[in-house]
Amino acid sequence: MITQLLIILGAALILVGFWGVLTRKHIVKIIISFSILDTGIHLIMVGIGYIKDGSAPIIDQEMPVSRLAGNVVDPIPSALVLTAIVIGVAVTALMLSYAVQLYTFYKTVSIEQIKELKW
Amino acid sequence: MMKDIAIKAGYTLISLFVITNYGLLLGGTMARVRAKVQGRIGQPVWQPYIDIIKNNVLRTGISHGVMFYLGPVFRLAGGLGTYLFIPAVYGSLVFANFAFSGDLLLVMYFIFFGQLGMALGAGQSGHPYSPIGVARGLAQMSAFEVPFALSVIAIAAQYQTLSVTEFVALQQGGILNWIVFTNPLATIAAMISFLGMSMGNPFSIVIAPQEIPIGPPTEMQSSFLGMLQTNRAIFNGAKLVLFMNLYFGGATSVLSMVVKTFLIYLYTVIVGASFPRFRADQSIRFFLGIPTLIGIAAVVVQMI
Amino acid sequence: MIKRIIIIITLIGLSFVLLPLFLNMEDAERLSELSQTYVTEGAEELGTANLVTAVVVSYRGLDTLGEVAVLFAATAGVTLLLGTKKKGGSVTDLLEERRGGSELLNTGAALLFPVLLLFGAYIFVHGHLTPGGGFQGGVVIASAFVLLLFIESDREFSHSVLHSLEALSGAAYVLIGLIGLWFAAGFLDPRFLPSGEIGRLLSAGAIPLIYSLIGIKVGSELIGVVDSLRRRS
Amino acid sequence: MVSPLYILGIGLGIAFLLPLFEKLGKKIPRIITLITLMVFTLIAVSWVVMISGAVDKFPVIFNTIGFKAPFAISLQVGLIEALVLVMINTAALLSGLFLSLRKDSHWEGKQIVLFLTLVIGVNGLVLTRDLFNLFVFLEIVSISMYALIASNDEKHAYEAGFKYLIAGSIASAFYLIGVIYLYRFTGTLFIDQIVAMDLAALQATHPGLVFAIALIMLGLLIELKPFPSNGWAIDAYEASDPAVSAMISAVGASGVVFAFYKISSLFPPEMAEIVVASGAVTFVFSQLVGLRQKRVRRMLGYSSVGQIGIIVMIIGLQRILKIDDAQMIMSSAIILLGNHIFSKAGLFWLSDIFDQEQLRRVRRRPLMIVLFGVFLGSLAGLPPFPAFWAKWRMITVLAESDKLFLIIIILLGSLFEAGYLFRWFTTLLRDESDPGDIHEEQIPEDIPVSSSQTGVVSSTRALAALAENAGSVVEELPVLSVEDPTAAEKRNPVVLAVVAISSVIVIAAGVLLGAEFLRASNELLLLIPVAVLTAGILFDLLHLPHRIHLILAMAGISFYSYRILMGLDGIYLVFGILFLTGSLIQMISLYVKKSLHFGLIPMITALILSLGNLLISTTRLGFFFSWEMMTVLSSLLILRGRKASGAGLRYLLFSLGGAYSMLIGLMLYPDFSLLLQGVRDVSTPPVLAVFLISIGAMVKMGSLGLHIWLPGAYAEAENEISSLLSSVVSKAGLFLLFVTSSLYLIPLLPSGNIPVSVLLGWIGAFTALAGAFFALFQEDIKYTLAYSSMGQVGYMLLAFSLMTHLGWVTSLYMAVTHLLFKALLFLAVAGVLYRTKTRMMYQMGGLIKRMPISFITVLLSIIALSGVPPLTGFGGKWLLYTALIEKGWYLQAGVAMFASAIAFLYLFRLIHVIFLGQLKDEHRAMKEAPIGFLIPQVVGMIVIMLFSMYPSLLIGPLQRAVTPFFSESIIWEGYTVFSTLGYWNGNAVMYVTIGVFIFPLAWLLLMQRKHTRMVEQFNIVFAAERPDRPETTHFGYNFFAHYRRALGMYLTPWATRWWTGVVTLTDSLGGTMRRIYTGNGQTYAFQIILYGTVLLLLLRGGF
Repeated sequence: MITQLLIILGAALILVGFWGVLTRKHIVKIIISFSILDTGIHLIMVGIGYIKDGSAPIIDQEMPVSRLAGNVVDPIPSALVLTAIVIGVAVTALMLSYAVQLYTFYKTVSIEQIKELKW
Repeated sequence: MMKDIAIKAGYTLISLFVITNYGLLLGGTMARVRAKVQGRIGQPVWQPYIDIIKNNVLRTGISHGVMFYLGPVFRLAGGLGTYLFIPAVYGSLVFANFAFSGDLLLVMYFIFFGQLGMALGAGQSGHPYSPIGVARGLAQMSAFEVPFALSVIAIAAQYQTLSVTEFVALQQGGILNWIVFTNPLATIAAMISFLGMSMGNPFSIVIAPQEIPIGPPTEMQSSFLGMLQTNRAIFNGAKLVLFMNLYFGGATSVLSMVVKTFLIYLYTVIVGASFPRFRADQSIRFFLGIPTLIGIAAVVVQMI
Repeated sequence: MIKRIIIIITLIGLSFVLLPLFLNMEDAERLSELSQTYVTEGAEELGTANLVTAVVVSYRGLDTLGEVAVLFAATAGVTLLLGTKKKGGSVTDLLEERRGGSELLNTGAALLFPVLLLFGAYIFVHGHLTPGGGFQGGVVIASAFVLLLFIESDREFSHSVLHSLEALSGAAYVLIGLIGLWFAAGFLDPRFLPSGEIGRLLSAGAIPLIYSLIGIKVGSELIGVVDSLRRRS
Repeated sequence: MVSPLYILGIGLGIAFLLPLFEKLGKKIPRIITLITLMVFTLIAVSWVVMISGAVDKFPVIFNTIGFKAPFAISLQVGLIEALVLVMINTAALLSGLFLSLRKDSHWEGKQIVLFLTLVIGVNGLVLTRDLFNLFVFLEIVSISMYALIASNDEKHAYEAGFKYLIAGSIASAFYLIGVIYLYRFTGTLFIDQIVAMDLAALQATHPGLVFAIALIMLGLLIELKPFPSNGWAIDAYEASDPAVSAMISAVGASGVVFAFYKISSLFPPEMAEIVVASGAVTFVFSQLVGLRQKRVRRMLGYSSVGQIGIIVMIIGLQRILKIDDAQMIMSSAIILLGNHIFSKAGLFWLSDIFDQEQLRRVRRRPLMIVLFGVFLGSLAGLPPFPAFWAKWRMITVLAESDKLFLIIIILLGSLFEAGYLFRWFTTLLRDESDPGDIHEEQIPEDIPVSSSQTGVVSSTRALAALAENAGSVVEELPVLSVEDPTAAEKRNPVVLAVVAISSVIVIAAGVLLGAEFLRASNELLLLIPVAVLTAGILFDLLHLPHRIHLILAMAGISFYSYRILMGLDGIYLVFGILFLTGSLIQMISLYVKKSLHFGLIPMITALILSLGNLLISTTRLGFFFSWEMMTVLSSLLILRGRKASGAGLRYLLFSLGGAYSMLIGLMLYPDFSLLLQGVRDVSTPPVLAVFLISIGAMVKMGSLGLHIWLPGAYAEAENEISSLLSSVVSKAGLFLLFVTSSLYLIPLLPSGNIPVSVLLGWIGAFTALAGAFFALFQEDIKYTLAYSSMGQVGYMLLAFSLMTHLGWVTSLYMAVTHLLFKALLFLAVAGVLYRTKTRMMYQMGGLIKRMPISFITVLLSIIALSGVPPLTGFGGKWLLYTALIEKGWYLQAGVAMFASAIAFLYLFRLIHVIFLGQLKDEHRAMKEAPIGFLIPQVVGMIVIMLFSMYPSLLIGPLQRAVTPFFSESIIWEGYTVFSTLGYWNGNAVMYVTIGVFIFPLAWLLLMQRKHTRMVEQFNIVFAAERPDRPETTHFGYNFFAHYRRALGMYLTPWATRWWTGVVTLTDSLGGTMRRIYTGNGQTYAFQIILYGTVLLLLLRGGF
């Protein structure tokens, strides 16, 4: 149930992200769309790691080692999503830097006016 | 061995002597015939002899260089050679000439030899009219070669031979065995191209007197011109003999040769007297038109 | 307009094709074989309370090293793009004069700065016990410095300190990995240090050390990124 | 073995520390990085050595943390990984060297850091076996590339980088979604574990599985720039620093390719087919679009994309084919990858050097020409470079699997690629005065009339006009004259040395592969031309004196010929003498040249040896290799001509097209052996194969319709080269026909009984006619001779296709005699051109007095060529007509006779216009041709006279060579040869001719012994006036005007028009195609998503 919910939500965000990437003209908006897209993917990843009625895979008093199996969510997708988020941040940072540089050279933020290279 | 060669040389000289005199007389006669057709009296029959002698005894000769000097020699050699590779009279030892050296193809290609030499000699004269005449002559020649070649191919295919002697042999035994009757299409094609070959009207553009005085031989004089005139007689004779051999059953005696060749020549003169002159491009188009089609038809008939 | 319709059709097509991925995905009943092993044996093998950390730092330690490298490369890229000597001219020329922070912001930021630093350090030091870790801690630390920039946008950070921190922590991380290769079972194996008792701060072998180094590295790198973006604008 | 973790670990550690090292000194990071890269390379080399030395050659697995996969991430080093890493790391090392050694190098700071992370990321991509880890490394690579693109701080670089980022991010998104779902469905991320699973069964429970895999595939595929969603990548290649482009193309792309190969083991067959299609489409369309490209870097971008496309195609194929074939074809992919890495990097570097030195042409920079040649040749897949062998293997495998369509795609794409790459090459080599693509004679606008002054002026003007209109100038660089004084200062030999290393790698790899491929069939000897070429080029680079080099070369060829000819007999021997002895004699004339002519002797030598190799190659590979070598070398030789850029390119393209056509034909008919077997073979080959093979031969012979490369190539090449090409090399086509003769008796139409040879015969006849007619109307002497050769080779084709004893004897006879006459004619004309400095015949005239020996040579050769008795040419004509009539080909005989009459016309014109008529003022002081030209002429004339007197000397051996294949058709009696139709006695004809010649000559001498007077030049009867200028008196221009009037309208060059149409169509197709590259990053993003959607839809359709 929760997996399905998260996946639908994630898929919706992915579509919104793609829509933004394909239709927004403002470079920064496109970058934001990519962030939305990433978020959607991350949601799906988290959703896939969910185990029915599972809690965080951390050992403490309530969750001793013996109870772990069957009661915690999958730690692998969590680990993956962590990496994915960082990578997403890195790419966003680079995109923003590009946006700054493009603005200084082309004096515009519209992607439609940045097309001197073609054919 | 030596004796054989001596005898052969003797025969050759006889053969050449006969054809030279015959050629000269024929030329003189035809000039007279042409004059009669045009309502003139014309020159004496022996006028060619006079011309040759006169040219040869002229005191000064002008040469433009080695090739100019050799041009008439080439030309005469070409004429002599062409004649010598054709058997003039079937069955005659004296007039068999050097036909054993090669077949019809040799004769056809040896004709080029004299023309090339003459053209080279004319070229070295430096006179622009000479090469103009040569260019016209060559162009016209390449055109009339087509129907002639097709005709030869047709008869070669028909008789499965290329040997001139063989052709004559196969036509013996009655007038209906002549190729003119067994293969009229080929004969027609060949006879039309013969008009071009003999360079009379309507194919006289090569030497068109009004435009380029006399064409290739413009600069020729004295002995050079004399040799060319000698050659004209011999070469004419050779061509006539060739056509007679190929299409009209050849000749078994000197007399029949004289009669047949005279008639063939008369044909060209009559045609020449009746038609005006073609321009070079017109004659090219003419030869590559109907005569070529006739030639092709002759060949196709053999293929079926 | 036609363009939009085509885009819509394409996206509908894409969703349609991928429907098998999006629909009928029920919650999983049990862990995959692999995670089952991690969950049941991870604590024992590595001594971490936070099993996600066990996966992140150890089992998939190469990913994390790569991740650090990605961030490192991105920082280098940002610096390269927004470095000082550039042909394009400054964005500042094109913008209006910027005003300084308000009183409220200044006071609040000054108050929060040390707290944030401490919090960040706490997060990465306790990465093997509680949710969080080097990346999260690093981000918190970096946000403390962003606050400083809010107050005074012309503030200069010491580049040599940042660079040295970044470089040395990174190198130390790799060194720890190699120590694992030489003295323990394999590259990035944290078990060359005693794994201790689960739940203690000093447990889980070299994992807290690794996470601290990552925290410092990520923190300094993110500061660098923000600094570069700020200088350019 | 050294653990690969050292590469990743130490590499990253050093990368992290580089900013600190920089504080120690600006150059320190460079040095450290270069050392690191060297260590990487050495590690990879050690792997290759150890694995290939091991018995089992199994890959070695390295685990992290101490857990086995899947519990921890593992790395795998197998032979293939090790090889790929050796190539990638070497390329990276060279790149690093290039970046640090080039003029005004700014390679420092973050650029080095990113460079290093890029290399480490690629290493990781190649090594890791974990899907998510792959993603991480992919991101390291991508981010490093995104940043590096911007390193040259140019407006366009930022634009391109941003587009690249957008595209890369979308690809990453696809990949990430795919990975997480694959984890969900399989419970693991370890590739080998997933491969081991029963994916089909899993598919049943998880219908999304295939789409998860597809998304992973798509993520990587997009990174590999499939057509048409690759505009962003091409922008990046164009806009970034060339050295960075080199890295992206050589290192980055290779890593992703390998990753793609790694995940390809997950693909179900349907997906593999889609991958194949995607790769094929990318390959062929990128090359098509590249045709239209004029900006060099962008063009290289298209080429890169195309090259990667073909590798993607192979990766898809290896999933479909049988396991053995899959391995075979995969090895070719690795070779292609290596070839691409080093050549493409080399070209990007060269283009950078080009910019740095502000060059426009490289005609005077031998080393650069060599480097360009090597890289372009290897990219285009020419022998002996690695790609040639790879493509051969690939095509062999494809042929065995009946994938003809793919073969055609590959060859078509290769042809396009060769087209634009070599267009670039020819543009670079072009002389300033070269007007570009010309294939017809260029007659000066107005004929110089009053003085030589106006003539010069007018022709310069005409050339200028031509140059203006001439086709495309590839690189739009500022015009600089070659003699730029600062040019020397800008040179940087060290950098060039780095590039040279790359080329050495390519050559060495090619030769080693060649040895490997040819060893199987014991044909290692075929590599001799490559060795000779390499050694010769080195000699030239070291300035070995021309004449010493020539003598060495000739000695070498003689030795080779001796060895080869000893082992040959029959028709092979005839061609051996034709190819080897014929060429050797013509090489004598090279002695006239004094100074060094770069590349001339090595290339001629290699060409001759390749021709010889055709005779001894026993396998298709050997034959095709030698054939291609011959083609490439001849086109390079043509390119040496001052205005030959267009002609050389045209020659190359036509020859390559012909060679490819032949190749497809051979592949279509696998049972066929390339051994001369006569016409006895009765097995029926596919008609298409026969056509394709014969097209290959006819292109080389310049048969009608395929001849349009011929006039330009023969005319614009240097005289010695023209002579060699037209008299010797064109016979290679004839040789191919003889070798494949058993094919041509199959019926033309499935139901009919007319054999293919009839068609060939007609083509031959009309080639002879057309060649003669074209020659008739040329003013340029070399064009006349070129068309003449075309016509003559047409006769040989006609005679060959008779498929009778006499026909073959005729064909060989004409081949030998044509060699004699044409070589003589070209040599004599070369002498004339050497002296007169013009090629227009009407500008000569009267030269007989200045160059008598040349005149005699020309006279003799035209008598022989036109077939006038008594010389030996008549023999050819006699044999030809006899053979034709015997066979019943009457109409063909008619056409041949017409052609020979026309030939007589242009030959007369040739000798007349040059040697007779009026001597021009500027030629009055001219001398006879140099002795080096005359010696071979005299030798040739003696040989001609000998063969004319004793035809049996030549016909006899030829007859015996042909006899094994047919029953005898001619017999000899003394000197007379008898056919069933007629007879010919060459000896008697000669004597009679001499006799009838001497008789009148004697007469003339006798008559004129006293009173012959030589007169001056203008003493002619010309309307009683003395004409004032030789130009107006010399009748030479438009000599056969009446022929043009009579038949001109039938002589429109329809073949040229047709080919021009084909070229224009292809070109405009490419032009239309490239409109999809709008330059808008958003459009590119849309194209990617659309591309993905379409592929996924196709896949869904497959399920």
